[in-house]
Amino acid sequence: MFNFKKYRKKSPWILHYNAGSCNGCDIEILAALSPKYDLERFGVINTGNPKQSDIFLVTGPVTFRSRERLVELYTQMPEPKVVIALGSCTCTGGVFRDMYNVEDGIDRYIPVDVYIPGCAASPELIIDGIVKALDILEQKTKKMEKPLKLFQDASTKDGIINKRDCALKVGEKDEEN
Amino acid sequence: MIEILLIILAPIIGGFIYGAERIVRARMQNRLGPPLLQPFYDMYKLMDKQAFIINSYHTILGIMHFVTLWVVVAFVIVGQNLLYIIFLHLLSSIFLILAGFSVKSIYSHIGANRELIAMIAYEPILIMLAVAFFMLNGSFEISAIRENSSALFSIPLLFLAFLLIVPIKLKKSPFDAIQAHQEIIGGVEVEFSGIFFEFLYMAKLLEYVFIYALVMLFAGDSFILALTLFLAVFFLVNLLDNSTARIRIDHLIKIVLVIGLTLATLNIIGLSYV
Amino acid sequence: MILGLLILAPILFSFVVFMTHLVTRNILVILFVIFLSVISVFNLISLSSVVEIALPHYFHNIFVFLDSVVLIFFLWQGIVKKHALVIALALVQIILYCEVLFLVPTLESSDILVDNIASIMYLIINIVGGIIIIYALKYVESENFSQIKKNGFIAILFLFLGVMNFIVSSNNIEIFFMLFELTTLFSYVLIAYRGNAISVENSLRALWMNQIGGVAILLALILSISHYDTLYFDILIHNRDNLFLLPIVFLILAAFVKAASIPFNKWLIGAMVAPTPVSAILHSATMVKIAPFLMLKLAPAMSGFVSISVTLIGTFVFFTASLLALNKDCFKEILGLSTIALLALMMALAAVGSEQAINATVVLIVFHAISKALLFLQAGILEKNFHLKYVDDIDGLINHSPLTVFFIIIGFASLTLPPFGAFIAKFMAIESIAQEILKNPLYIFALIFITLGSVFLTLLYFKVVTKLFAKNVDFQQEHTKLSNYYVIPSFLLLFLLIIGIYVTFKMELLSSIQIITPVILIAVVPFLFATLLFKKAHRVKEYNCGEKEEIKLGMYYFNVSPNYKKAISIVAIFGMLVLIVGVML
Amino acid sequence: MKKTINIPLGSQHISLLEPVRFKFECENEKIVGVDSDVGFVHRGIEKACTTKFKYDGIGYVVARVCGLCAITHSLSYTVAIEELLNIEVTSKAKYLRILLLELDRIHSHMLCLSHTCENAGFEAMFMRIMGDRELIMEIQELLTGNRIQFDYINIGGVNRDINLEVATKIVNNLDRVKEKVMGYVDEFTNNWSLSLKFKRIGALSLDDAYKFNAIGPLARASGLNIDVRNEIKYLPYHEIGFKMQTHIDGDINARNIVRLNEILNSIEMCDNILAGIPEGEIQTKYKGKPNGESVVRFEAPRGELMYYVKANGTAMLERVRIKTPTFASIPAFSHIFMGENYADAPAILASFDPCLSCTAK
Repeated sequence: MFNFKKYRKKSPWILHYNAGSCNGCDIEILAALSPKYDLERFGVINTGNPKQSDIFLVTGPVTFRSRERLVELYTQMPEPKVVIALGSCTCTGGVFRDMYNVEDGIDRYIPVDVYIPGCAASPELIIDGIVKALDILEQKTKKMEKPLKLFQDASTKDGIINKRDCALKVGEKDEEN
Repeated sequence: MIEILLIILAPIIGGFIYGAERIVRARMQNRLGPPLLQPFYDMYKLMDKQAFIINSYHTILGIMHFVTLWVVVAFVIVGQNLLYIIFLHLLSSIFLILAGFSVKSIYSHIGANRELIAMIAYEPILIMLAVAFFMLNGSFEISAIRENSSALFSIPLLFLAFLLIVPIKLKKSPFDAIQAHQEIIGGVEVEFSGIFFEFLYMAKLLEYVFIYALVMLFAGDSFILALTLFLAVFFLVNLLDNSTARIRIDHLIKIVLVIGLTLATLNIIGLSYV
Repeated sequence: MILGLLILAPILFSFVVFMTHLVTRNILVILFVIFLSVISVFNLISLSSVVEIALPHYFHNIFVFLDSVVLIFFLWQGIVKKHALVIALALVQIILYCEVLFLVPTLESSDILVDNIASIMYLIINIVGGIIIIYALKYVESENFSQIKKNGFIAILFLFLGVMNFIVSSNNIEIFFMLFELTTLFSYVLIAYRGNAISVENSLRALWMNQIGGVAILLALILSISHYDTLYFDILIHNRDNLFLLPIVFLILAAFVKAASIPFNKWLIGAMVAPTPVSAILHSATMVKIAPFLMLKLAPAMSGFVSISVTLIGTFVFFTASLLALNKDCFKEILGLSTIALLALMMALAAVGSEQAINATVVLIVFHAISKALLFLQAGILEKNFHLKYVDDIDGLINHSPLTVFFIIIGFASLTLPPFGAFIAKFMAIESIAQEILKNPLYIFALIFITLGSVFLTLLYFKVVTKLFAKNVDFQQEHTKLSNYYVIPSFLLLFLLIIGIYVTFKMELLSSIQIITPVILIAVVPFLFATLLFKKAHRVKEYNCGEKEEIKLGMYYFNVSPNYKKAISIVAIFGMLVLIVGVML
Repeated sequence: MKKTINIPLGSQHISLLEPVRFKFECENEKIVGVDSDVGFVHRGIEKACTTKFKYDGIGYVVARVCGLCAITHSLSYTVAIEELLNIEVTSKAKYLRILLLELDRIHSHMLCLSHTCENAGFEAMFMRIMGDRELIMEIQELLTGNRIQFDYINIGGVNRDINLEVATKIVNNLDRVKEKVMGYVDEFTNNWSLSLKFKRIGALSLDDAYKFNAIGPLARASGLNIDVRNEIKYLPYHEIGFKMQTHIDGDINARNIVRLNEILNSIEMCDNILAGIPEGEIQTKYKGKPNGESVVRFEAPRGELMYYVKANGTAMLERVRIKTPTFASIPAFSHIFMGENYADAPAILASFDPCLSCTAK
């Protein structure tokens, strides 16, 4: 029978979400779409619509208010999907690590497949990361990947939210029910 | 036999047109662009995606849009009644519009609304086109139109009016407010995903076939003229797409109705005196 | 014989209905309706040639008496309600009528003439009207009337059927005038049935506007007697003198008034305050059909100038009425204005006069009656069961009553889309006008008006559908149960639509594949709804920019400024003046 | 009896680079009410500046407030600290700082123009400007070592010297950019579809610009001639040919034209700097800890940027207050959207060139 899997890597459609970045990486994504780098030759379209996207390109260290949107968008994307953390602060929190309104990287909330470092990540790096993501996309199954748990019990300690204690998995809760 | 083959292959022909168009557009923008087979890669990929739906009405109406459009294309290829085909095409648009309204999504609603409004602009001109062909050939049958010699020189103004609506149907700048990606994220198609979006994607390809088949009708029985017209319109539309911004839906209506209807009326009055 | 039954039976029924009690009344009404429908079908089947009957002379005396009573009643109402226009027009009519009585024409013909068109009209009047009466049984129960008034309501509807049956078979203009006045009387009474201030005001408006039609008929009568020496339609039409078409033009004017064409559109919109069965039976399905019927009668007499100017006026009204309907938001008013538009289209087509155009008119008359009746019934259901009058409020009706939504969508679709009859009529209309353009380039404007108007109507209908559809993803609630008296008439009308498709298929108005394909396409949708539920697919929320809160969905408005409205009326009046003056010259 | 539609724009939307939420209350598509929410990007940088970082590192932290005006942020902070420490920067360092500031302005304006075109549905123009913008990015990379977030400025001077080879490359590229920008001016004034999309759309009158305290290109497009570059003394703008660019229309087109003219003016200034760059050190040595308060204003690509720094003689600062240009334009935003068509909203928004990561910090 026809093997559809190998066509996945030929048409990756991108959803870009800025979860509190400084714009540096976002404009580099635009630059990567521009004639000099031309991401479209890999079949990339910037759809802006989670329901039709394969690659979730997240920039920024995830601020307190953007995390719900992040998870909402992630869950609206159909499988198979790949998440790319774009930029140092997206991977680890970078310079924003441990600031009071910042959640130190997206891998606390959603499973990340490719980390692209750099502040700001240059278009070459972005292309490199996306090409790497394509290989991962080919291997993915259509099984639902649940986002990791986040903001359920936002217990506060000294006015600052203690984030690490309340990171559970959403999936566990679902299985109980 | 060849007609049946053409009908079955219609989405594939549309795919090639769309793929070529993406390359041409990229080259016009000084880029390399995707490969020619890109639309097919997209289609294969969409088949492999997980199925997400909002509600079953929405999905079924989207599929019906595709099916009806395929029937329309089949009728064009077989050579049915042109006026009838235009109304059947309206039916397929209506399915899409109902799909847009069947979800509680604001962008979907705006897209469907704009589609409805754009209908004011293109429907009269399509009907006038059919009437003009009727006056020339004494019949609405496409097969009769194809047998006669080229109508292009009898209805040049109507051809221009028809050119105005090509960008509307193909969702090209400046008349692509229906599907404005930067405003309403594709309009009606926003809530479709996975294999169900593929139906809309293929419907778009069929729309290409439908519109370019209508363009080729102007050539009558001359195959060379048909090919020339196809290529000319193809490049013209892409050139226009790459040199204009998207104009608002109210400007669209005004421009297309005023210019298009005037041209069409003048042409038909001219025809009735000849 | 059949004819006598058709006319007299409803009058008898109305007395019976008036007398009986609730349960027996309902059963009787259903039986009567079945009886009338069977007779009308039988009439169509058995009719081999045109039936002509001359009525004995004493009938005329009864008619004259009835007519005088009606006219005096109008005058009296005008005096009681202190409405100057009603009084004036009633007086003018009385004077003109006296003059008519003094004139004695010599050329005689039969008083009653039943041809194919009349038989088709019987079908519409009795079957569609009958279904609406069944529906009215339940509807009127939920009104705040006394029992007598409720019975009276049904009785008047039956009387009305009798009058309608008579009017389509009359060949005598004098009788036609009497019946025309009677329909005016019934619509006056029924619009005012609720008895509140708005009803009375609107009923008076309907009265004086319809009286203009009466005046026009009387003028036509006088001119016809003085010039052609006859008061019979067939003689008038066959002996027409191309230099003197004034009586015909006045009859056309009466038709325009009855069809509530712009600028006389106010009365039909005002009539929407009446109980919904009244709107359905009088103002959409049957009574206003007198206008295109009259046009069909006069069609052979029209040619050249009259034909083209009536076509242009008709198509112009079609276009403008559909434009005006766009900025209405009351469901019944939208239906009313689209009725005006389609009636104007029918009259325009009848005026074109080619065989295809006449066929298109008849098809349009039949299917418009069925579709509009269906839609009005749904309007009544919306009003009674869901307390909805405005399109704005029918948000997400599919959650509550998918059946009503289905009927509304079918109703609207049957007015625009293939394979339904109204579509076929429109298709034939464009085809026949395309043929006329070859002869006279002025018809191009008729074509533009028709295309634009039909697009506007499509826009209008699907603008309404906008609001019905939006279904919540996770809405769980029982559907509202509808009364059988509401559902069964709707299903009967749907059945009629399907029969209609079958008949058009048989008559080969379009080739078989052209009818079968859309039937399959449209029929497959409900089937898919029922079977495919996509159990395996994941349900997700709508895309809302990553936000979770609810969004507010409104609808589009299309504003037509008052200046345009004035301009439209002026153009329409000017068109009619041109028609009259042009004929006089 | 009219019901309105709520059209959301954001927080995630394809026409937005940054999360911001607009809720438009629309009649048909005409906007009659605007509700905006800009706080999605708040990271707490001001707080972190006083708790996590020492004063000499903050210059690199505040650069991450915003990637587009990073250089202005770090420059403003550095100048504020230099005032507290009484450091006199060499004139070569000053010239290099201006050079980078203006290069940054050029690429930021070009980005804004291209994004406006993209949101107006003009993909080809977006590609064209983005393609030409690479020329500027190239010389920025050559000069500083990074395309964005250069971290070029440190306390006491700049981090890298310029050599002749780089200078000639810059001059060459700037010449090419100048030619291209001339082409854009032609396109923006003559393309009929752009004029339908931009002219008389999103207009801000002079009075409203006063009333809503508009700054930057937004104010200058309405005819309000405010530009911090005209007023400040620490950088020698008056020596290198700064000219104020204003326009009277106040619509999107006016803002585009102002930006294009500013690009041309910046190119001219850069050429002048490179022609007359003085010899000398790029770095001044300094000692001690900052103490006291200082306020510094600079003209970021989007308007006036103000830094207030309060130090108490230790390595940790007591307060860093950033007042960003977009913050000042938000009232004008909401006003301009009123009465416009939703179809124009993305283009209007892009024409403000909002920087929300600046605003929320």
